[in-house]
Amino acid sequence: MRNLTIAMTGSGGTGVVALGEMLLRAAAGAGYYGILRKTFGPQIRGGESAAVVRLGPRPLASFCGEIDLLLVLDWSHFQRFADEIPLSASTLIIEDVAAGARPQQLASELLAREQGVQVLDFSGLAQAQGSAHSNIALLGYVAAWLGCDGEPLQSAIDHRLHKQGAEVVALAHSVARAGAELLQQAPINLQPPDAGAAAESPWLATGNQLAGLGALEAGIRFVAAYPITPASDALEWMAGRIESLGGRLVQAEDELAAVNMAIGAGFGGVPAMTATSGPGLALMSEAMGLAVASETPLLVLDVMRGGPSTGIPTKSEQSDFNLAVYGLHGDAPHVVVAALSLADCHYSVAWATQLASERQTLVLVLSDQFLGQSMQVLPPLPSLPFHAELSRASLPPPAGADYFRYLDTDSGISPMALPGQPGGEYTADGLEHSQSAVPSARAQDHEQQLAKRQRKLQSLAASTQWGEVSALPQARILILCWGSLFPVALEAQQRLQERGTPVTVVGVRLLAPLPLESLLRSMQDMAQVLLVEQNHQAQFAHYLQSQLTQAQRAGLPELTCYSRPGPRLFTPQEIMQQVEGLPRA
Amino acid sequence: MRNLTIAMTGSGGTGVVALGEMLLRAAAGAGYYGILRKTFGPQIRGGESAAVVRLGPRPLASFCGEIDLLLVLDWSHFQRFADEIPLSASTLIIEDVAAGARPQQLASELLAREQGVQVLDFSGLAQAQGSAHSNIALLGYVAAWLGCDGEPLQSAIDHRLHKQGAEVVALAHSVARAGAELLQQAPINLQPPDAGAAAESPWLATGNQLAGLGALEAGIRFVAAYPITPASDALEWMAGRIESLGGRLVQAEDELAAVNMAIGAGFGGVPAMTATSGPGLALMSEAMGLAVASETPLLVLDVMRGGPSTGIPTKSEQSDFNLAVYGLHGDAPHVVVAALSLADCHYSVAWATQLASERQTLVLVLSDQFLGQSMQVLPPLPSLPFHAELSRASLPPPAGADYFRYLDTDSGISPMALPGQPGGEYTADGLEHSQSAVPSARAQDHEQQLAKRQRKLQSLAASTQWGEVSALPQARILILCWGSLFPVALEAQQRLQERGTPVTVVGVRLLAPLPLESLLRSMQDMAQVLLVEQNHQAQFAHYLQSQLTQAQRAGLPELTCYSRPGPRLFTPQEIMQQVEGLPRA
Amino acid sequence: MLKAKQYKSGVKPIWCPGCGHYSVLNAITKAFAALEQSPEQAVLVSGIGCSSRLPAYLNSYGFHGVHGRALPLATGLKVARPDLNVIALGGDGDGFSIGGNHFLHACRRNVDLVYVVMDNEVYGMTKGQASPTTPEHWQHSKLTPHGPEVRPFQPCALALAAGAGFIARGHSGDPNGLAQMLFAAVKHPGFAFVQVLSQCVTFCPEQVQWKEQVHAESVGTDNPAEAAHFLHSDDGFAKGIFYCNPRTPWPLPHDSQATDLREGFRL
Amino acid sequence: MLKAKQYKSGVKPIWCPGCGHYSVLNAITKAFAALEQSPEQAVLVSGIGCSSRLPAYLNSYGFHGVHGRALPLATGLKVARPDLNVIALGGDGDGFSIGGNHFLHACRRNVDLVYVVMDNEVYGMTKGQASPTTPEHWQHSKLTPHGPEVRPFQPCALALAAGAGFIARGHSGDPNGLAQMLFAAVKHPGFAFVQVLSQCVTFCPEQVQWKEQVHAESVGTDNPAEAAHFLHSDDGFAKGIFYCNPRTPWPLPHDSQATDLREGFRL
Ligand SMILES: Cc1ncc(C[n+]2csc(CCOP(=O)(O)OP(=O)(O)O)c2C)c(N)n1
Ligand SMILES: Cc1ncc(C[n+]2csc(CCOP(=O)(O)OP(=O)(O)O)c2C)c(N)n1
Ligand code: SF4
Ligand code: SF4
Ligand SMILES: [Mg+2]
Ligand SMILES: [Mg+2]
Repeated sequence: MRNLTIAMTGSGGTGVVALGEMLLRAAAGAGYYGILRKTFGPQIRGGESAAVVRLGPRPLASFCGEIDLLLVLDWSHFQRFADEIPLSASTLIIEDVAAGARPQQLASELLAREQGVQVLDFSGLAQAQGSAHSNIALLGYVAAWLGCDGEPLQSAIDHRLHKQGAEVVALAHSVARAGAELLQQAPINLQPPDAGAAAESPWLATGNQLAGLGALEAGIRFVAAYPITPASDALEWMAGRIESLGGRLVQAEDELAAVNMAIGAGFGGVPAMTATSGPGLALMSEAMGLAVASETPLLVLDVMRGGPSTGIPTKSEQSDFNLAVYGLHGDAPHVVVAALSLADCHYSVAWATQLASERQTLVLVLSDQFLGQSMQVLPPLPSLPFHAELSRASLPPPAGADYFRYLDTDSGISPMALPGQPGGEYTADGLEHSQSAVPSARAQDHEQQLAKRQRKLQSLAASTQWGEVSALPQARILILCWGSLFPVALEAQQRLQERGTPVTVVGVRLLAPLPLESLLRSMQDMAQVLLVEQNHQAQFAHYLQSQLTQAQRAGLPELTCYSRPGPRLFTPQEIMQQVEGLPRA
Repeated sequence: MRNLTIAMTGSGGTGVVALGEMLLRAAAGAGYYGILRKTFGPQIRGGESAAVVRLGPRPLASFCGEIDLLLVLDWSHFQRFADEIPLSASTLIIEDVAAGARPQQLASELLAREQGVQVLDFSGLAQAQGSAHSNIALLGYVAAWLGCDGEPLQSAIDHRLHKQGAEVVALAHSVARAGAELLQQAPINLQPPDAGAAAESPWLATGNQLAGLGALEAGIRFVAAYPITPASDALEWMAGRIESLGGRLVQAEDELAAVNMAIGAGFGGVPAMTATSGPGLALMSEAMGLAVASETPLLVLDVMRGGPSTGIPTKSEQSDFNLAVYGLHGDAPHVVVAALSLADCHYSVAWATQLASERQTLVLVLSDQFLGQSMQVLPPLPSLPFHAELSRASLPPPAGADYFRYLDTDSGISPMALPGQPGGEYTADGLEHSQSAVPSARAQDHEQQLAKRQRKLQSLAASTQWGEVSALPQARILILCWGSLFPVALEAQQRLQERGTPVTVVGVRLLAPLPLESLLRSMQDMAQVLLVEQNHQAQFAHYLQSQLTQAQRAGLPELTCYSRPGPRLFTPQEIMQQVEGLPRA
Repeated sequence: MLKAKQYKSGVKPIWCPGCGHYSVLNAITKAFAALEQSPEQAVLVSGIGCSSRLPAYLNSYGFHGVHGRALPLATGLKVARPDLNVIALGGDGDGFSIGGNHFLHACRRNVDLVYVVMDNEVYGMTKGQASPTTPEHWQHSKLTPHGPEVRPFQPCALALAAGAGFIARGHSGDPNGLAQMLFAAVKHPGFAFVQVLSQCVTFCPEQVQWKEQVHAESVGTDNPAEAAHFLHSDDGFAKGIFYCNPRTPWPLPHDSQATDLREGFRL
Repeated sequence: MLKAKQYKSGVKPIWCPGCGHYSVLNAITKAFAALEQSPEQAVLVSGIGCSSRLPAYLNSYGFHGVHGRALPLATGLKVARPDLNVIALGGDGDGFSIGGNHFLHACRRNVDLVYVVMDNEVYGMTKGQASPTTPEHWQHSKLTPHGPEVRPFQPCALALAAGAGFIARGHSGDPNGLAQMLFAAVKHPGFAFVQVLSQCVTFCPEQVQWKEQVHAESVGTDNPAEAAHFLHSDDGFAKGIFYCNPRTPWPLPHDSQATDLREGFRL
């Protein structure tokens, strides 16, 4: 059950990110599970970059705080990643001879460490074959150590380089082989992680891709969006596929256009979405209110990054919670869902796609840069039972002259006619309206429609999809989290159990309407509840408190909140530390 | 101490709104205080309209639920105002002969009522003089009853009609006189309200105008905005005056431009603002985050209307609270202030103007259609000690090469250089940055700047301007409200006291950061706290709860929340009813 | 086959008596009758403004969206549902002020839509502020007491520079002519822009004079340079189809085989 | 008097080696030297994009705003602080896609600003998506695998139709010529638009060919119809000041006596 984390740093052109990707793929081919994170400086090209790969015998959905092995192709700018690649005394460091001067602050520390620094001539190996790619030599070397330098490594290289032609590929193979051979002379003083029996044909995917998959599989056939980091690659993945399903993706002139286009398509009965990040989401606020008021299905995926304003575009944070839950004008109830892992991007987005159609309203899905852009080896995902069209089709057809688009039904859901359907003609409206869709400023109509729009979401709070519970029988401590912290909390749970502290972990998928009963149930027998989230203001924690009555709150165990912003990823260790620091834990 | 409420209805062209305005002005000239509300249908011209005037011997800042006198020039569409003009058995009705058929639903009820319906020939009176303006005849009639048909009425007519030339004015005078004379033959079976000794030279103003006054007096010298109901008239008032102060107003192409223009001016050191309503505020969300992150002073006035989406543009509601407090992406602390009365539009906006400059951030002021567009007779407002430039000037000047724009000071406020100042050159940025304003993605810089931006607002929670407290010694019930419900709650307080139920009323002016200590202090000795607000989701009530720790909450009296949406105005009566319905009250 | 009147919904317009928008409504119903349009296959999409209230007065489907966004709403609908006849409409404020960017990009993108702007050179709905087409020295708004002091927008010239393939101007005083123009616009493949001079009698009573000022022009051309020349010397009162140069509407069809969405994830 | 280099801030640009934006930076410093610009009196205002990072590299005041809003930010600043030399700048995505509406209205409003668009026909910062000026069949973005299939924007023609009084095009391969153009743009009273062809070597390496394609033109005219004619037959690679027709910049001065703000409230 040994996992291991390998970090790679270099500056632009040294190809550490390519190294990370090929390494993960090769390892996966040899039965490893794993996860890869890439991190860049602000430069588009030529700047610093790093990759972190974690490998082990079971699916890995998070990173831990430890770096076991650091591979250095270039030391310059290493300090920029100091926060993200925390070295410890036991980190083994392997550097290329050409890596340049070690960073000042590190130099003395490095000499005094338990594990030394191993200097090897990867660039020389590459050069000897006429290649400038020391990263490939290093790849071969590490792959050999992992035992995946045969077919798995070859096909990882092929996959990455085949577009550059047979010669490039052949050269890479031979440079990699040279690297692999080096292992015999210069063994790595560290036991490789355990390889497992990976699934029949494991998948390699990013959360953004899986979000795209969830959307398309659940029936999204129209996408309009404006590029923004870190949402663009979800869009790019869909762009290459949606037309084969008979759908269309439009690159809009801005986010205002994108979201309104999606609303237009949704009105036409075609399940539609947009994807964006914080600044774009802010721009969509007005139109999201239109989807709510006009009761038009709309799916919005927000891949969160550091805020406020332009903030830290390439790093992860959970700080758009407030905007997502509260950021519309007027009383505008809508649904907010958070993806709980890379794989859950698939599930959450597919569910959300169905919900938008079924409830005829705005459904927002929160993902983040970590989920969206990390790449994971995972067992093939099951097909899901979520379908936007099906749920739409189950609505009663309009009944001719008596058709009331905004009929005040018990469920709050009214029959929605689609253009082309004779007898259903109506004008959707963001103005307050009567049941028959005629604009109205009357108190009675306003109150009726407000109540109806709220009511149609309430039953959702009881849906079984509300969240994930990982319960341990003796647990008296609950770790409550949402979104991408869930896998981190799960790992903390496992480690705590190893230390004899059983905790239960709940990851909330449905943020609004809040599944209060389920949450109260999960809290009721606990001595302590620890809320963790990745933002500065403890946004979810405040929201949770806002939803509790005085009586409910009085009946609860003590709530402790541990919240801090990005860009540093959350680690299981810091959650464990919080658990261990709880008053009576 | 008798107040009296007079409602007037007609359809377009009958001039009820003009009637209301002239009546209020004439009454003010005779020593009355009063308040006027106008209400329209969706038509721009020719539709239904109504005006409600309340008069009495003391300043009146709210309406009550009772209509004492209904003046009808035209019955058609009366039903559209049924919610807003609730007739009771004791309402006296006076109608013009030409008012047309009484509404079906009302007809039988009207006949069976205590007070009859008095039918008079105002149109005939006007026609006899060759005028089509029955409203002027009615004006003279009512003015005579109020005892203001002499000079006060004449100057009210002059004020309204002088632009139309001497002939029109003269005719109006004589039609009004004929109306006044009618009173002798047809007295009004109702005692007029008491007139008081109004202030030396009372003011007649709308809340929007007073907001404009507060802004300009506190130093706003740049306005950029896009027209929207019900904010436009605040802008129009300023447009006619700002240039005489050396400032400028720009009508922007949209709200995105407007808010960014204001940020540009604020960066230049010129106190700047924009004004809008819900849909426009939603569009400003992204740029408001820029003001927060770049620490640029920005004042945004939101005159709230019914939501969500286009909603009910001409009616009042307090439903933009969530958007105002939470509607930015990322962790984006800012200030939110709510005006507590028409007069307080002056105070709150002036204070907010200073705060924006002093704290170098976004300050949002919430007003609403009721405050903004009602017109009140009030004692002249004092000059206020709030000045945007002064507070800006008190900052230390930049210190040459060592100048750090975003210096992490104790107060959280950093010295802000202005373009033109040598040695202060820096680039303001919405990207996260170091103290020296260089973009940075480092955790350390992010945490430092997030904390600093939060810290610089915290001390505000203790400011004496946080709210208004109207305490009664024996009160064991607290009515807690914000914004335009404060005057209504004050009237409820007065009436409850008359009935032997003393209550204390707190109106919260500073919504964010929430003045929690002051609020807890005001709640501590109470048996019951009633929160009232005008929206569907009880937005403020949830927010308050979100800000309380478990311990604070446990120590509090029971909180009951009474929240309902517009468009109906809140009345003292309904608040009283809630108070009387409280569990142990 | 329906008569023009049968395309009305029965909802009473909120417009002021004499407002030009009534004629536009009539012209649309006439064009629909001529097109033998089935009501359920047409969708009228608008923003916010007096003009933007129009969809509710028709018997078709409609979407009364938010201010300035009629075109993206219509674009999304048409791309997703190419079987529908989608007509976007609104006012000069909606289309050229807050909606200006979408106007440019819709002209360029060339989706098969008709876009009707009822240009009254003013914001009617919000009580008479200047719009982008308001004359430079019009001083009747308190918001701009000296007038906008900015040159009015040239919607047709801009549409041409932005790439629109059909550009026309009508007048509400001539609903029959306008109906014919709308007929042609609907038939035109790709984006068709129709500016309609539609008076606001309440805030710009001087616009009743327009009926004396408009003059029909038969300048229809498919040459952009000619059209540009004409539109740059235009007095703003020419009536007619100025430019008509059809190209294949967007989105273009692509051959694409069925894909296994999950394929690429397998090692 | 400062030398060109002395206008740099010392912050190291994040740009890729070979990016055209370096030359634009140099051209600005050269123009500043020629203008004897005091650094504290100039403000560079930008949106978001590789190009929009430029202000931080200069020794002047700067504002790196949000995506697409450089022009309103600059407009507010200039109207409030007419004493400053305000230069707005950014990329083709920032200026013509999300910022398109502000571009139109800035041309029309004619505030005394310079607006420099570093046009590389791509979104550099977000890794190579199509922008409004991207060629119709450029298929190098995964977001538009068949290419945008939409005709590229004509920024100069649009600026003219929108009412800009100064319209020029430069090339990053000619920083001296560009510096002269910028000098003239700053001197021009009112809004001055300068499109700069500035290659993105990373996502459009083909743009290094631009240096062979550009050709200087001396078409400077103050006649809009002539300019329109030229710009409608332009191949996109002409270099020069195409149109220069100064008019009084906005806001116009008005006589206004001091007012008692409180006056109107008294009965
Ligand atoms: C986001 C937003 N901003 C402003 C408004 C206010 N508003 C409503 S209609 C309108 C202008 C309408 O003018 P136009 O489009 O010319 O239509 P007209 O009324 O003249 O027919 C404005 C500014 C709004 N509803 N939403
Ligand atoms: C509201 C918003 N939407 C999208 C983005 C993402 N974004 C950043 S820069 C950019 C495009 C930049 O392209 P361009 O202006 O041409 O500049 P270049 O990088 O090519 O110099 C985009 C789409 C953003 N930052 N904000
Ligand atoms: S205000 Fe003008 S545009 Fe609006 S309905 Fe009246 S006349 Fe028509
Ligand atoms: S990505 Fe392109 S535009 Fe951006 S810095 Fe690199 S070369 Fe320049
Ligand atoms: Mg208009
Ligand atoms: Mg670009």
